[in-house]
Amino acid sequence: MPAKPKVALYWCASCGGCEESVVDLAEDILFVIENVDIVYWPVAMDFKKHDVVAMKDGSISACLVNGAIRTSEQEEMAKLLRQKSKLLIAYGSCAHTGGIPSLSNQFSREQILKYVYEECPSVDNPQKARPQVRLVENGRETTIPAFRNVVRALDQVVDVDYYIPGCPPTPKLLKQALLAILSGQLPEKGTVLAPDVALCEECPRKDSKPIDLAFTEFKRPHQILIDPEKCLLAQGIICMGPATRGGCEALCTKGNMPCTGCFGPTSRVRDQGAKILASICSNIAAKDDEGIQKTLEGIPDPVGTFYRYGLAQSLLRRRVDLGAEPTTEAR
Amino acid sequence: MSKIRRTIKYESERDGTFAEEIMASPGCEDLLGCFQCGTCSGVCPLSIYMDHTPRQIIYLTRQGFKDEVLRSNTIWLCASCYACYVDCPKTVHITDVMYALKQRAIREGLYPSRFPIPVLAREFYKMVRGKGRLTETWLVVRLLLKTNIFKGFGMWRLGLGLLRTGRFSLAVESMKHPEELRRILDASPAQHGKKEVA
Amino acid sequence: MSEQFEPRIVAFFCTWCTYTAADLAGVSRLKYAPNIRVIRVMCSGRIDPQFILEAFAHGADGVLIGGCHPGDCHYIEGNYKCLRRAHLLKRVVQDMGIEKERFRLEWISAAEGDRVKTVVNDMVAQIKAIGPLRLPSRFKQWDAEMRELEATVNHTEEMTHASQA
Amino acid sequence: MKFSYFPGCSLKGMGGAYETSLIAVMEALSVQLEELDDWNCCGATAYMSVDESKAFTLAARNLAIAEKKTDDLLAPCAACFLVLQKTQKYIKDYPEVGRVVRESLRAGGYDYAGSTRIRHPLDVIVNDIGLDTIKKTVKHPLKGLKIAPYYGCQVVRPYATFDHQDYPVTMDNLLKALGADVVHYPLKTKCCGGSLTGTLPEVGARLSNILIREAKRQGADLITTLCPLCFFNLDSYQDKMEGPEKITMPITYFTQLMGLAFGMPSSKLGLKRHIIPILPILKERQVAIA
Amino acid sequence: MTEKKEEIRTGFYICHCGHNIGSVVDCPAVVEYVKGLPGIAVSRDYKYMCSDPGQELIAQDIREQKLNRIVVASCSPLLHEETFRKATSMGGLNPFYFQMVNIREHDSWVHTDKNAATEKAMDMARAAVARVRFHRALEKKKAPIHPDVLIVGAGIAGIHAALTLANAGKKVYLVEREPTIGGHMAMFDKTFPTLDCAACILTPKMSSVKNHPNITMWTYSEVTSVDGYVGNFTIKVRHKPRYIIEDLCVGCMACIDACVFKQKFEDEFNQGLSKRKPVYIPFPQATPQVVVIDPEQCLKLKTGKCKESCAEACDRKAIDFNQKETIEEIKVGTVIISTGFKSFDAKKLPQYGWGIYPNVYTALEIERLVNASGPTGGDVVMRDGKHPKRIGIIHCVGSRDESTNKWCSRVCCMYSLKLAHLLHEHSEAEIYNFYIDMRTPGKSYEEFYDRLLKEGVNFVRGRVAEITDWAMNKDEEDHLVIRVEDTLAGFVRRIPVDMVVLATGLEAREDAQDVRRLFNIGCGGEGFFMERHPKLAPVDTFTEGIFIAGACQGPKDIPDTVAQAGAAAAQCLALIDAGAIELEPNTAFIDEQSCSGCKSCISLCPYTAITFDAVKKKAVINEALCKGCGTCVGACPSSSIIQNLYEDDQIFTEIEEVLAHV
Repeated sequence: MPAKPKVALYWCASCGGCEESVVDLAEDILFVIENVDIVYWPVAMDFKKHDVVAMKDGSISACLVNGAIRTSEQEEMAKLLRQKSKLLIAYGSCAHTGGIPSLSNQFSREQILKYVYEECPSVDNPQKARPQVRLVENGRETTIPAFRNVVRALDQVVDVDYYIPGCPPTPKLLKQALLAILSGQLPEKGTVLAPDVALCEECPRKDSKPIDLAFTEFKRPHQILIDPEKCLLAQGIICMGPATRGGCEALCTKGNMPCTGCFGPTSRVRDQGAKILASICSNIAAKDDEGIQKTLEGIPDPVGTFYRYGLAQSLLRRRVDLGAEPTTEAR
Repeated sequence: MSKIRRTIKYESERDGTFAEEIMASPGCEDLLGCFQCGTCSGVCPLSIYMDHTPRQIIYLTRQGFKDEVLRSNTIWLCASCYACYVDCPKTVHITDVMYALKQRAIREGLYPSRFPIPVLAREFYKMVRGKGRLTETWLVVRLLLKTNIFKGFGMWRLGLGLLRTGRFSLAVESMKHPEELRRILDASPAQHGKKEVA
Repeated sequence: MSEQFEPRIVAFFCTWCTYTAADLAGVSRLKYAPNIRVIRVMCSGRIDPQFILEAFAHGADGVLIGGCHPGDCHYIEGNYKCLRRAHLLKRVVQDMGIEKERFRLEWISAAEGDRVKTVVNDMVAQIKAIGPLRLPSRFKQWDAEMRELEATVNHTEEMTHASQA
Repeated sequence: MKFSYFPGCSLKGMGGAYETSLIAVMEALSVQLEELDDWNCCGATAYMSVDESKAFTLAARNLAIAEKKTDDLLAPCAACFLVLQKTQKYIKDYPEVGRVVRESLRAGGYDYAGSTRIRHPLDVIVNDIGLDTIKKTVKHPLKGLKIAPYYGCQVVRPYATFDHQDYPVTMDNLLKALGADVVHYPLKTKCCGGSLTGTLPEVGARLSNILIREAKRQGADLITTLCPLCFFNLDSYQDKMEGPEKITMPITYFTQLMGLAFGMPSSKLGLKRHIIPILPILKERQVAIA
Repeated sequence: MTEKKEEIRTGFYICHCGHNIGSVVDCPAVVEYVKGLPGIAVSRDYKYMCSDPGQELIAQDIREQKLNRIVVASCSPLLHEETFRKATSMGGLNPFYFQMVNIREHDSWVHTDKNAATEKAMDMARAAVARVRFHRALEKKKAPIHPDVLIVGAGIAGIHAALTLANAGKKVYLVEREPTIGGHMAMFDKTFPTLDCAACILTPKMSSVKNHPNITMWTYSEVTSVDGYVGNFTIKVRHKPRYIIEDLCVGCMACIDACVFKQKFEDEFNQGLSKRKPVYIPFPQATPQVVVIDPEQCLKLKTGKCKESCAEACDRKAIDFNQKETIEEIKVGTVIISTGFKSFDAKKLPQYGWGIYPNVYTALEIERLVNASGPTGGDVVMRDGKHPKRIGIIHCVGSRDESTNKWCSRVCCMYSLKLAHLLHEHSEAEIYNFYIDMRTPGKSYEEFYDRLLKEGVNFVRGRVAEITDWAMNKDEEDHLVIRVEDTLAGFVRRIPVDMVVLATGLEAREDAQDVRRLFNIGCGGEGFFMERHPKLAPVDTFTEGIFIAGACQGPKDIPDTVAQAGAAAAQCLALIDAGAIELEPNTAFIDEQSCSGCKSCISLCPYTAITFDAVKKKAVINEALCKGCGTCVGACPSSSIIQNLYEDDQIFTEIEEVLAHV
C-alpha cells in the first residue's frame, strides 16, 4: 500500500471559521483521516515550524492555507509551506480574495495601530504603549512579527494552485476538492473550485425576481421586514448574488439574508465590486442627477458593501493615497 | 488750403506684438474676431467726435499701428456706455479694449497732458486711494486746477445751482479706515510690473 | 523629477457623439493637450466601471468618459445608464483615495468639437495641478515591504514567488 | 426682505435725493437695507482707466465684506452696479484676475469666494416685490403724468440679465403700475455723456440735451432716471442747451416717483434738491403731493 | 477560448496621409517601434494607405506573409474603417481581424508637439496591435430593404425627392404638417437670379405630386413614432382633422363665402398682412385644393353653437364637424427628412424695430407684399397706408452674430438684391442696401449684383446699429432713421427712410430637436440636422436609411435644395435596388453556460432584444433586434454577455496597452 498523501492546514489572518469548517465535515472527517496523513495543522495538532522546515521540499501533497497575509510571520509561513507543498490551496475568502481583513486596506497602518492601541473605547493604555517588533530587555531579545501596511490575498504573496472560496467554504466544496486531489483529477491550475455561474442560478428566490427592477430606493436588511420568498433586490436590499460565484447553495438568501459576496466573482470578472455596481446602478429608475443621488443615498458605504470580501483582490487593492511605513523597525 | 500730407504706411511702422499685448487684458481676447461691420461705431454715442471710429481703432490695434491708436482721442472719448459691447456680433468687448488702451496710453505717457479726461481719471484714482471714497465736488475743483477748462464753462452758475439745492458740499467723504484699503491696494501688483501712476 | 509631469488620461468616447466630436475637433484643427488616449465604444452605456478602475490600476492619472447629452443617445438611453453608474463609481473612487478631478463624465455632442478641446485641456490642467496618480508604482512601493522578509529571514532561491502585481 | 446696501460715493454726495427716496420707498415696502460696513468707492470708470487689477481689487473689497453677511447686495448707483458685477464676473472668468484680487484682499484679512449676488433696486422692486404689491401700495396714482423712462446705459448692460439690453421695459412697467403714462422713448438706453459732461462739456452736455429734446418731442412731462450721474447730467446742464427754443425738463429718480405715488411727503423724497424744479409740473398735472 | 493556439502574425501599416499625418507624427519612427512589438510580422509606412496601391499592399502582405491580423494607423475609423476591412478581406482574411488607429483627427491634426504626437501614435498603435490579437472572425448580417419611402416635409425638397422616387417606380409617402404642400417656396414672389416666378415653376410640380399614382400625399399630418431600423421602419402618422372630407371637397370655396365670420383672423400664409376666416384655403394654388377649418377659431367647433351656414352651402356635404384625428401605420425601408427652416424672429432684435415701428418688415412679408396674388395684389403699400419713397434693406439680420446665429444664412444677400429690384420695380422708391459683406457665389449671382449696382441701388457697407424714430432734424421727422457707420467712408451716417426691410436669416425649426429624437439622427450646434460627413456624405445621417435634404440640413437656396433632394432620392434608390444592406456585426450575445439568469440586463435593452427564457432560466438576446450598444454588456454582473468587436478582453487589453509606456 502506497503512503497516504500528506496534507497540511495553516491559518493566517482569519477568524478561525475556516478551521471550524473542516470539522464541519462531520462524519466525513473520518474519511479524510482514513485517506490522508495530516502532517501539519497547528490549530489541532502539536507541530512546530521547525517540523515543517525539516520536511523535504514538495513533500506535502496539498496544503490548505486560510486567512489573508498581514504579518511577516504569515508571509514567512506562506513561503515556507509553498516550498514544501506540491499543491498550495487558498482556502476561504481571506486567502482567496483578502476577505474581511482586507477591508482594513482602507486605512493606514498607523491609523489602525492608533485606533487599536489608543482610541478604541475598550482600551486602557495611558502610556500609549505599542507592540515592538524587537525588544531587548535585560539582555534578552524578544521579537514579534511585523505588522504590514497592506493586507494581501495568498496569491499576492506566493504562487497558488487552487482556490476554495467562501466565508467559510462549505463542507461540500471541501469534500469535492479533497476527492479531486486524491483522484488526481484536477482542473487547470488557478481554478476556483466552485461553479463558475453566479449565485442567482441556485437561489430559490430567482423566480420572484422581476424583469424590471427600476430601483427607487435601497434599504439595509435591518430597515425592513424581509419577505422570505421574494428576491431581495426586488425588495430594495443590496444582494451581491448576481455578481458572486455560486456553490454555497444560497445559504444566506435561504436564511433570509442577502448575499454579501464571499465566494468572489466569476472567472470572467476582474473586479466584483465594479460589476455589481454596474448592474445595480444601471437599473436605477431616476434619470436626473438629483434623483439618482437620492436613490444612492441608500448605499452609505459602497466600498464596504461591494468589496466586503475582496478589497485586496480588487483592481485598486487599497486606498491609493496611503503610503507604506517601515514595519520592521522598532518604534 | 491745408498742407498736403503723405499718408503711406511702411511695415516698419507696425508694432508686431501690440495686438497680442492688448489681447492679454481680460475681456480683450476676441479682438481678432472683428470683421469690421461697424456696429460699434454706429451705436457709439460719441463716435461722431472721434478722430478714428471704434471700428477703426480695433482694426488699427490689430494691425499694430500703436502710435495712431494711443494718440487717438477715441479712447478718451469712450464713456463706457457698453452699447458696442452688447451689440458687437463677434463678442469683441470693445469697452474692455478701450480700457486696456487707456491704461497703456497712461503708462506710455502718450495721452494729451492738458486733455482733461485722463487727468480726471488720475485725480479720481488718487483721491480714492487716499480716502477710500470720492467727494465729487473736490474732484471737480482738482480737475479745474489741473486743466484750463475755465473758459467757456459756466461753472459758477452750476455751482450756485448746486449750492441752492443743497448738493454742493465741501465736506470730505472718507472711509473709517482708509489705511486698510491702502494696504490692500499696495498688495495688489501694479499693472504689468510698471510703477504705479498715482 | 526634472521632467514636467505629463498626465496620462484614458478617455472612453461613444462613437456617435463624443468620438465624432473629437473627429470634428481634428477636422477643425483645434489644438489641445496630447495627454489623452481615446478608446472607442459604441455607446457610453457599454462603459463598464471595471474599465475605469482598470485604467487607474494600470497607470492612468485620469479617466474621461464622453457620451451623448441626456436625451440624445443614439441608443435611446445608454447614457443614462452610464450616468447612474458614474454617480456611485465617483463615490467609490473617492473613497479609495482618488481625487474627484481624476474621473470625469462629460456630455459632448457630435457638434461640440470645441468642447472636446476645452474639456481635455481643462482636465489636463486640473490633473497637472494635483500631480500624478501612477498606481503601478504605488503598488510596487507597497509591495516593497515584502522584501524586508528576504532581508531578515533565511530562505532558498526558489522560495520567492513574485506577487501578482 | 433684507439686503446689504452699497450706497456708493454719489448717493452720499450729489445724489442724496436718490438715497433719501430709495430708503423711504424700501421702508414702505418692508425691505430692510443695512449699509455695508466701511465700504469704499467702487472705482467707477476712472479707476479701470488707470490700473485694472487695482480697480478689481478695490471693488472686490466691498464684495468680500458683503459675502460675509450672506445677504444680497443692493447697489442703486448704475456705475457701482456695473463695476461690482464686472468685478465678480472677471474674478470668476479670469483665474489670474481672481488670484491677484484674492491675494491682495488677504492683506486686509478678506477672503472672497465669489458668491455675492449684486442687485439693482429696480430689479428687486419689479421682480422680487412685484408689481401687484406696488399697485396695492400706491395711494396717489400718478395719473396724467407723462414720463419718459430713461434707463441710461450701465444698469441694463452689459452684465445685468433682468431685462433686454437694448430695449428694456422693467421701469416702463413700474411707472405704469404707479398710474403714470409712459411715453415712447427711443433713447431710453442712450448714453447721457457720463463723466464727459464734466471734462468735455461741449460733447457730454450735447448728449444730455438730445435726450431732453427728444423726451419733449415725444410729449413727456418729465424724465425719470435710475442713476445719479444721469440725473446730474440731465438736471444740471439745461441752461447750456443749444437750439432755437428754450426747453426745461424736470428730472426725477424713479424712487421719487414711487414715493409720490405711495403718498410720501416731498420732504422725505428730496424733491427740493433739483435744479429744474419738479413741483410745478406735478401741480399742473394735479398729482397729489402729501 | 480558441481551441488551438494559432501563431499571431500582425501586419501594421501607418499612413502619412500626405503631410496631414506625416508632418506631425514621425511615421518611420512608429514603424520601427512597432516592429519590436509581439506578434508583428510586417510594419510599414505608406504615403496614402487608402489609395488603391495602399490597399493592395495590405492584401498582398496577407497573401505573401501569411498575416492573420491587420492594424492600420491613419484617419478616423468613421471615415475609412470600411475601406481597410475591404482590403483585409481582399487578402483573403476575415475583415474583422482588423483594427484601426486614428492618428489624424485624434492626433496629428490636434497636436503641435511632434514628440508628444509621435508618442501618442505609438501608444495607440501598441494598443491596437495588442487588441487585434483578441479579434475573431465575424459575419455581417444582411437586412432586407422595404421598397417604400417616407418623405417628411413637402417643401420644394420633399416634392422634388418624392417625384424623383415616384418616377423611378417607388412608392412614396409624402407627409406634410401644413394643410398644403409647397413650403416656403410657395410664398416667394420671384426667384433669384433669373427672376422667374416661384409659383410658375413650383405649382406644376405640386399638382404632379397630387396626381402621381406612386405618391401618397398626406397633408395636415405628422409622424408620431418611428420604430425599427434601416430597411424596415414602422412609422405612425397622425392625421389631424381638417373637418372636411377630403375626397368630397372640390375647393369651390362656397363654404368660405358662407361662413358667418368676417375675415378677422391672421392669414399665416400672408405673414399676417391679411386676414382670413376660420374656414379657408391657404392660397389659391394650394395642394390639395381642399379647405380646412381652424378648430381654435370656428364658432361651431369652439362653442358648439353656430348656424353652420358653411355646411349648408356645401352641396357635396364635405364638411364634417365630427372628424377626429386618426393614426395610420406604414412600413417603409428608407426615410428622407426635408422639414425645411424657420425664418429668424426679428422680434429678438428690438433695435431694428420690427413689431415696434409698423413700417419695418421682414423679407418674407415683402415677398407677400410684392406678390401679385398677395394681400395687396403687388402694390407696395405700407401698414400706415402710404407708399414708400425710400427703403432700407438690412442684411444679416439674425445671421453672423454670436448673440443670435453665428452662421451666414447664404441666401439673404441674393434675396435682398432680388427684393431691392422688385421693390424698386413696384414702387420706384430709392433703395439702400446695408451689408457687411456681399456674398454672391453662384451661377449668374455676381452678374445679378452687377445689374443691381447699375440699376442705381445704394450699397452702404456697414451693419446697421439701429432703426429708430428719434429725429435730429426736420428731414428726419416722421421717418424711420437708420443709423450706421458707413465703413467705406469711415463715418457714421443717419439715413431717414420710409420703409425698412429686414433680411432675416435662416435657422433650424423650433421642433428640430423633437424630429431629431424621433428619427434618432443628430443636430449640429446650430440646430440643423447633421450630415454624416460634410463633404462625402452630405445627405446621409448617422442612422442608416435616414437621409436629409434641403434647408433642414443648413441654409441653402432653391437650386442647392433641389440638388440635395435629388441626391437623397438617389441614396434611397441605391439601397432599395440593392435589396439588402449589410449590418455591422457589433451585436451582443449571451454565454448561456455562464448566465445565472439574474435578469439584471433585461430591462436595460431599449429595443427589447433581451428576453428571459423561462425554461432554461437564462437571458437570451435576439440578435436581429440588438443594435449593438453594449449597455447590457457593461451591466452584466457576471460578465456573461459578450459584444462582438467590443469584447471585455479587447477593451481591457486596449486600456492596459495605451498605458504601457515605454
